[in-house]
Amino acid sequence: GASDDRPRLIVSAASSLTEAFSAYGEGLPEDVRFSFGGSDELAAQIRQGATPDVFASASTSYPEELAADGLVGEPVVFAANQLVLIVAPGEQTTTLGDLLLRRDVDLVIGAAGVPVGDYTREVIDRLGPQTAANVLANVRSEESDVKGVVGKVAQGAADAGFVYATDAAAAGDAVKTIRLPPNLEPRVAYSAAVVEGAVDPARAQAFIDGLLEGPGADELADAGFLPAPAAGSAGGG
Amino acid sequence: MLSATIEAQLRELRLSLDLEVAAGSCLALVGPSGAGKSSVLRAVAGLLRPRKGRIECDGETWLDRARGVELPPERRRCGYVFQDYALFGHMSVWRNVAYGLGLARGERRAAALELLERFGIAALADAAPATLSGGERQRVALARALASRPRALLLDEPLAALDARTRTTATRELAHLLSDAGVPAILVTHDFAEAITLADTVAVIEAGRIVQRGAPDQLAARPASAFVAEVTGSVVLAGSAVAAVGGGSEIRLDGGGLLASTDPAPAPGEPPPAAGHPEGSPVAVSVHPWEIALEAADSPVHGSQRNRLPGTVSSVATIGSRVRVGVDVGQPLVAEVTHSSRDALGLRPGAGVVAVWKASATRVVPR
Amino acid sequence: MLSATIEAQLRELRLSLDLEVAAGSCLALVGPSGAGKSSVLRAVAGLLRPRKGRIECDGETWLDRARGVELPPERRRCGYVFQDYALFGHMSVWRNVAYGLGLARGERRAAALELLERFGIAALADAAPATLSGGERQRVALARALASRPRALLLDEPLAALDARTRTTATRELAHLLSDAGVPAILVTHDFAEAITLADTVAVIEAGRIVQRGAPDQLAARPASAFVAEVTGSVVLAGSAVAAVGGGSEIRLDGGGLLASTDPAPAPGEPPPAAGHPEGSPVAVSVHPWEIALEAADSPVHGSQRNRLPGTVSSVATIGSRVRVGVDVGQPLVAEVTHSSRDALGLRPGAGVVAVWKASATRVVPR
Amino acid sequence: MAGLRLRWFPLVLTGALVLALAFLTVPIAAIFFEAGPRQLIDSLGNEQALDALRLSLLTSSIALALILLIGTPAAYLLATRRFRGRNLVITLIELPLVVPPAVVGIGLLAALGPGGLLGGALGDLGIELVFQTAGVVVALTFVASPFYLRQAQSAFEAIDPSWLGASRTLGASEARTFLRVAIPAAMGGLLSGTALAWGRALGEFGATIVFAGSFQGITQTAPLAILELFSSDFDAALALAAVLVAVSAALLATVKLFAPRTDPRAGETITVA
Amino acid sequence: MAGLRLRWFPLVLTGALVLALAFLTVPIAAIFFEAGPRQLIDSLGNEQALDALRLSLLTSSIALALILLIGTPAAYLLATRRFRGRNLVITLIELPLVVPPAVVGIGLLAALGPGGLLGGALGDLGIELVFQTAGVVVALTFVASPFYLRQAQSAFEAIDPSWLGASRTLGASEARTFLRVAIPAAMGGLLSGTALAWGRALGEFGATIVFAGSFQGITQTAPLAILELFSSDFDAALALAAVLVAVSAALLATVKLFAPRTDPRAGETITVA
Ligand SMILES: Nc1ncnc2c1ncn2[C@@H]1O[C@H](COP(=O)(O)OP(=O)(O)OP(=O)(O)O)[C@@H](O)[C@H]1O
Ligand SMILES: Nc1ncnc2c1ncn2[C@@H]1O[C@H](COP(=O)(O)OP(=O)(O)OP(=O)(O)O)[C@@H](O)[C@H]1O
Ligand SMILES: [Mg+2]
Ligand SMILES: [Mg+2]
Repeated sequence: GASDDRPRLIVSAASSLTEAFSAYGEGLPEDVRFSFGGSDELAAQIRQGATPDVFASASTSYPEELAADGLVGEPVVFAANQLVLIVAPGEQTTTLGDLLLRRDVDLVIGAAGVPVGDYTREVIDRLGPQTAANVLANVRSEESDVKGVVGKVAQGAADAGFVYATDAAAAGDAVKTIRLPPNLEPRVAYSAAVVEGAVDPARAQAFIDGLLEGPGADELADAGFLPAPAAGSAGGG
Repeated sequence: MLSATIEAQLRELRLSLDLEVAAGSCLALVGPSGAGKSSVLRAVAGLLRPRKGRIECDGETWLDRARGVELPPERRRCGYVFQDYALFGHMSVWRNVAYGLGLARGERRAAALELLERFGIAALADAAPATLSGGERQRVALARALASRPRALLLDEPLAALDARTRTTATRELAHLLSDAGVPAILVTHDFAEAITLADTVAVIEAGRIVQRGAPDQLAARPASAFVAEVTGSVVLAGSAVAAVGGGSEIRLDGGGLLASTDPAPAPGEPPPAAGHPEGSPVAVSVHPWEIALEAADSPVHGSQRNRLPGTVSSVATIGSRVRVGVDVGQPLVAEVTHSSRDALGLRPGAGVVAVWKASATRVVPR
Repeated sequence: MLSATIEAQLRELRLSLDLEVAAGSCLALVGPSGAGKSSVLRAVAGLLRPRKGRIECDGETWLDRARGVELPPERRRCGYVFQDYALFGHMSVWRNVAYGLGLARGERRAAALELLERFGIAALADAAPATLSGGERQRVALARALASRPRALLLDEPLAALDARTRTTATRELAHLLSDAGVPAILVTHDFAEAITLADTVAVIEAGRIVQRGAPDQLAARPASAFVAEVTGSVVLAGSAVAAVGGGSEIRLDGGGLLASTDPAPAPGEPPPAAGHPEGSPVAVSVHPWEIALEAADSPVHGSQRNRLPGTVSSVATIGSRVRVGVDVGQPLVAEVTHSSRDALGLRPGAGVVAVWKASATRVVPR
Repeated sequence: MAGLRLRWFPLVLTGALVLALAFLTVPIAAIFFEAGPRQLIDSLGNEQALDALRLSLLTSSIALALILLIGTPAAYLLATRRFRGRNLVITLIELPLVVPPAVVGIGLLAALGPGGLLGGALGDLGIELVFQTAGVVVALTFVASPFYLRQAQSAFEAIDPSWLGASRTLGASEARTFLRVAIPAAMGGLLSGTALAWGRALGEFGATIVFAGSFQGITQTAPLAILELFSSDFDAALALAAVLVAVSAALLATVKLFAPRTDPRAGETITVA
Repeated sequence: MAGLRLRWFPLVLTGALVLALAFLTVPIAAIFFEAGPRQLIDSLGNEQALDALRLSLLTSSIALALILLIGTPAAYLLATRRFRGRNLVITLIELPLVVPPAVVGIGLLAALGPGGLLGGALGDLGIELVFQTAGVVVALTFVASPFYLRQAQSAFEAIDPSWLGASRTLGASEARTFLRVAIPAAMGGLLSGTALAWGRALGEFGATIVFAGSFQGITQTAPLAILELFSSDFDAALALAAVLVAVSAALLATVKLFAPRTDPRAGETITVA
């Protein structure tokens, strides 16, 4: 909405959180402003001196690195997600195995360093060296965030791509989702932290608390996020 | 022999004329700015496509819109000298001249130099056009136009860009050149004196039409319109004419004054008589400045000079052997007198004089 | 009274001159292209900053580089007519004229219309400059320059952009205007005839310097250089001079032929004698075309006409009462003769003639 | 035969133009084709799209105002004065035209960011740009100004110098000459520079995202919103793109209408050469 | 007093120029300042950066070749012929200048992508663009060509028409006139258009990422690599940005050197008005 007199809260959040956070923000008394982007990009902005109030990442590594450098406070893991394969709605092949074995599949993944790209590489590594090489040979583009991957597939430019389950759901009919078998699935954990220099750290902390329990948690669940695994034990690429 | 019939619509201007120039002779097109002079040249050269028309040169048809014939400019090969010379600024002088030569690489420079030699500017062969003076540029443009042995010469105000000093020499050289070239030539100018010097025939063109053509003397002696009279340097006065009793006509000048002419008043028909002009049809009177004598304001009437207009001297200019005196007689007028009459009459601006000339030197033309 | 001493370096050209014009009189600057004529006007108007100099008008100092005085153009208020008139294309005619009027909104149009009325172009008040003819534009430019009651008038070739037909009328009008204005005026032109008609004094400027100044008659009678002679319309021939036995000089022409003059040969000193030129110092000989008579090739020597050069007629042009005949005597030359001698001699291109004139009509000038 | 020899060159020219035109218009047409009127109208209900459009119009207008205010006199100086180093200045002003927008963003961070060269000084003055609407304005101004400066300079250079001289001798100071003669006379070029700069500002993406981030309602301009909507709501993205193109095109077209006719060869249709 | 009254306007002009210049150069200078010589040299050892630079040079060269080949005759036609709809054509050609690059990418996908308007036809011909180096070339050509077309058209328009007429009457066909007179005479403008277009192509990001994707060695051009390195290795990004700016600047400067002097007022230093 347009600017108003409510206190303002600025949140940098991973692209995959767009729908859930937007809905959460609507219901809050503050005037919440979001910047959605690749977690790596948002982290780099903070390194460059940007001071949003909250940083929410699709991995736990960026907040931890920033915390180590004193740029953000103690990170809190607040949600988990699943990685899935999406294909264009017209695609005939609908099982993971068939798709990954085909040679003529145009595959799009996230770039290395971007959380979704790192998770994707984790999955591919678990396929064994032979298949992994095959799959990597099919990669046509390494996108700088999840939106790029979804967009390419939804547009029919690519045949398939690895994204989060929540993004696949948000894209609706534009893509078809193929779930990964549990043994391949990476542990996708989201963590958030209050940024040093936040205008009102208490309000920022309250926003993060709401993600763990309350309206934020509800919106996350509605969007298909899984509850956070036991605090502190989350890893990630 | 070049003959052309051209009809074209140039924005507001309707160009419609025909002309004929024999090989070795030169036709001058004289007329005011915007009359369509350059357009005629462009049509002949093939740079402008007339709506209708026929152009023939030496028996070859260049254009015949009715039959769908239209040779492109490169196959007409007119030697065209543009008003600003249009030398290619990115080429040296010799390359400009060699541009139209269809020779092998090795021979081009030699051929170009030979031509430049003829024009006395071989030393400038490697200069850039931008560094040349106006007169030098004109010579390069002529050399270039002649290089490819043109079938006709088209010269668009070739002397206009020169300063008065260079112009005299250049005019003389151009006259030589035209008589040597032996091809039909059309010269555009808005200076009648230039036309006299260079051309055999002058065509006066006004608003896209030729209003009179003939030898320069003819035009000066018998202008067909006020415009032609003015172009040839005559004094032109506006008035209205009625037939005189003993033949000839009487003209009442617009600013006052009565003149007599041996010319008849314009035939009652065109322009329509009486009606709007109860006192006669509107005409212009033209007289050569050198036909006009000046007398002291109080001198008695004498001799055969029937036209006498009193007036005030507005300017006195001595040009060589002649003195040009501007006189305001209601309308402005110029008389050309001798040094001795200037001194005898004590002509100074403000002096009162009477301008005097013969009825037989008075031309009546429509206006 | 306007007086100026100007020294400026304009790229390659070094401008260095001084001039003085009384109120109500007009100084003509005549000279070839690039001589620095426009630059003088611009320096006076304040549009160009001379390296050194002093400009005063009516006792007010406009420029004094030594004392650090420099009035900006807007406080000098010269009425400047630019060569191409420089009418503001985005304003109507009346707004152009009103531009210099420091009046309140409501009065501007009325004041501009009044001025336009004086120039007979009130009907054009709302026209865009681009739609005007050359002559109309010139009048608007004059009206605009006069609108702000200028302290001096600067006219840069005000007639050059006009076609020959309009020019005659415009020249006459301009002459009137200059005498009415009552302020010092400087007129730039490269046409000597124009200078004669409009100016009291002519200064011939060449390569940034004034080479001669004086009344037009003086310049024509006693040119200080070959260039001035050529500008005034004289025939100029190149040769080298030695002192003659009985006074005066003898000139050997470059193309062959010997002439006599009552003028002395240039003083031995400048240019340095003998050395490079054992046969005399290089000079130019000038003679007015109307001093040259033509005789049949075989006519006997007679009378006092000591200079006789045989040659071939190259062109014959009848201009009004005179006939201009081009003759090739090794160098080109023009004689002005009467209709009757043309007919008597049967002058045609190619005919052999002898050009004849007096030693006393022969000027010797350095070249 | 002759007919054949004569016709191939005009055909080559026409072919080239048709090819160029098709190549440049089909992708833009495709956007409208795919967007469809329904989505266009729907997208006007999407709050994010509306916010972005509003912000784009606001920031680009401010940027344009700054550019006109500073750029016009700067361009006039470049056009009318000759000084040592003038060519260097012109090259420096043109340089941003060829610098990748993302690099511009990095440069702006390095110069004006909190850790940048001037960041400290700006911070002391209480000026914050990064992540602020003001930062968007800075980014837009940076990428758009060279477009205006170039056009304005050549428009001023095209003025007959004697017009300026005439104005001075008629009693106008240099400032009045600038306002009353130079600007109106150069209006066509100034307007077309304005349109180009505005269009460029409306389309700016890379510098903005790097320097100002992408905060809805604060720094998320229309191009940023398009890229964000691209995956989640492709139809909305397409519609927003179509609206943006239409606005840009309208700007260009309006300016073409207002610009005075200066084409010297207008109306000539029958020249052969 | 008088001195004061006279001096404020030049001061305003100078102030505006200094402000504009500082604003436009400081961010670019900051990149070099921050990058430092060490990182610059290191970055030349970074394989991803080198690949990206190589690909950028290759694709931009091909795009430029296409632009020159098609654009030159197209611009000549626009400059020398008057026809109905000419103004529309010119506006359509200028339009891509103001369309956001990401939108261009969407448009290219919608037009030439596998599911796009012409995608089927291209597929039948075996032409694949998306994710291919060829697609990068298409994107670069699209965004860069308007820059060249604009400049080329005005360069051709500036040629005195009588030069072209003179060439024809001297026996040259229209094609020869184009090659021997029009192109050399317009060389200055053509070169400057080339430099601008090349610079724009080197900096292109949005259309490339959307239409062709980003894959090292195939579609990842330098600007794409910069944005990717931006988050992972800021120093490398900075260094690559610096190299890219240097290359663009060198292009501009080279062209300035080669371009013939056509400034009619060059060397005039003493005009007051
Ligand atoms: N190719 C063209 N198409 C349409 N109109 C044209 C063309 N060329 C010239 N005109 C118009 O035709 C008219 C005559 O122009 P032209 O150049 O022939 O005049 P001119 O007699 O040579 O004048 P000037 O003495 O000024 O050179 C002008 O109004 C001009 O604008
Ligand atoms: N402001 C200036 N700075 C430097 N050089 C100049 C300036 N103005 C003119 N010049 C140069 O000074 C010389 C004289 O120019 P000027 O315009 O005064 O000549 P002119 O006598 O008026 O010639 P024309 O008859 O062609 O108008 C030319 O070489 C010109 O290039
Ligand atoms: Mg003409
Ligand atoms: Mg001049």
